[in-house]
Amino acid sequence: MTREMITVDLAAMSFRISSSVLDPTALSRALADERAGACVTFEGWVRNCNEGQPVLSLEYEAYALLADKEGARILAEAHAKFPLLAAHCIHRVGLLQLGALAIWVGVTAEHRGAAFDACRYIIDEAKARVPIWKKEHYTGGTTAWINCATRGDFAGDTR
Amino acid sequence: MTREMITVDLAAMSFRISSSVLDPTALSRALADERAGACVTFEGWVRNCNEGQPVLSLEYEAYALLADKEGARILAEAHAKFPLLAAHCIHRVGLLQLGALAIWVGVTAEHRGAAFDACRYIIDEAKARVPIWKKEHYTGGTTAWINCATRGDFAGDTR
Amino acid sequence: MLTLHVEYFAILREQRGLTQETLTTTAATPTVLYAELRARHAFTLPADRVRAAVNDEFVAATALLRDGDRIVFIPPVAGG
Amino acid sequence: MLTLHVEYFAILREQRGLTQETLTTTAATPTVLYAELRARHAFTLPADRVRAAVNDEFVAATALLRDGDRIVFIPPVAGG
Repeated sequence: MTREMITVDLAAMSFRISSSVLDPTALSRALADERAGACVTFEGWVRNCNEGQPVLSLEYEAYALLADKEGARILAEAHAKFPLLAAHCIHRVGLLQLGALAIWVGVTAEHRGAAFDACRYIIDEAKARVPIWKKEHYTGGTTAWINCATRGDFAGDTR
Repeated sequence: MTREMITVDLAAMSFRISSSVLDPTALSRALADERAGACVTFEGWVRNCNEGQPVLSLEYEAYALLADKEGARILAEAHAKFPLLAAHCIHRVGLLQLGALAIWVGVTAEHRGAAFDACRYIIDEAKARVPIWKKEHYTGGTTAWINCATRGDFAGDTR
Repeated sequence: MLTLHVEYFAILREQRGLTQETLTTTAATPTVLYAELRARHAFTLPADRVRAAVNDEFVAATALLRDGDRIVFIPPVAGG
Repeated sequence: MLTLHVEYFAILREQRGLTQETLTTTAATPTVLYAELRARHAFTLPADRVRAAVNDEFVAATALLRDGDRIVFIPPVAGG
């Protein structure tokens, strides 16, 4: 596959799954680079509400071996598409409370256009492709695996 | 002017000029909001090179009274254009060394699209409109006010 | 007959009630195997919403399975 | 004759050698005043690259100046 053939500086990119709290200050510090003029970060936080339902907490579960591979591919694609200096992404798993940091993406580049575009690319692709799943716990005591509803769930049909 | 008529929650936006070091951790912490699912930040760093010239340090100078007004207008425009929860921007002035944080923009929103678009809007407009000037000091001892070169400068004509 | 190792994550793990199992099957592709498992365990997700990975790489739904393969059915992802 | 307060920033401050001055002039608009000051102090920036602010608001280059106004000529900005 062509995406396997991209060559980039591996020190300048890392994708990780973490079961402990993410520290954005430490993660940003690792991006420091005197060649960089722009640093764009994306943080995904646990919201208190999803599609009108009050959320109490979240669980993230990952298929870690494949998530690591697919995450690394996404970062390599970003390096190939945009003139970057570094791009890192780290995703929490486990039980997260409201306000917790679920995913952190940090990108540095000489210029801001590439940093913005790459950061957006990485989070969009990660959400679409990396095998990580989210289960929401609602204040009413119910739960749901996000994106996994079927028509049957809504109609009370458990087929 | 229509842009004066935008009404937004003033607590959710601030533009500031600072003559002391910026602390991105403290700035991010002020954005915490359980309604927010996305936080996008932009940091502008002092690069060691600009258009091929090795840079030693930078000086930023602001026309503070008008910069504050124009910065506040840009943030109000961002709130009017995008569904945001908060948008803050702070710009350093004074002498900055390589790697120093020159400008920080932080935006929160329920969803990432608005947060990315607004963060990009704010930095683009701030660079184009806010009366702040940058003087680069090069390793060779020369200096230049960025964007203020005239044909005469390059031709050795000081007219 | 093939001997296959199946791992379950997320909604499939909960509906199956376990994280992995080893089974023997005549199913030659992920599609056929998923249909077999869905019928047996009442998985709610239809086949067209599930991807497959074999030995930790994504594969086509019609890829040929080999004896000893480790297969994961991947529900719709929702990271970030 | 108008009495005006002029403030200088950045490259204009350096080329003028001071941060502000009060002067009397027959110039009725920012454009005319800038031309006058540019000729007197050898400012390198041509008029079309300089904006004007009066009493801390941007104004058109052809706005009418009033006695006592505080005027700032704004070189091309370069924040961020």
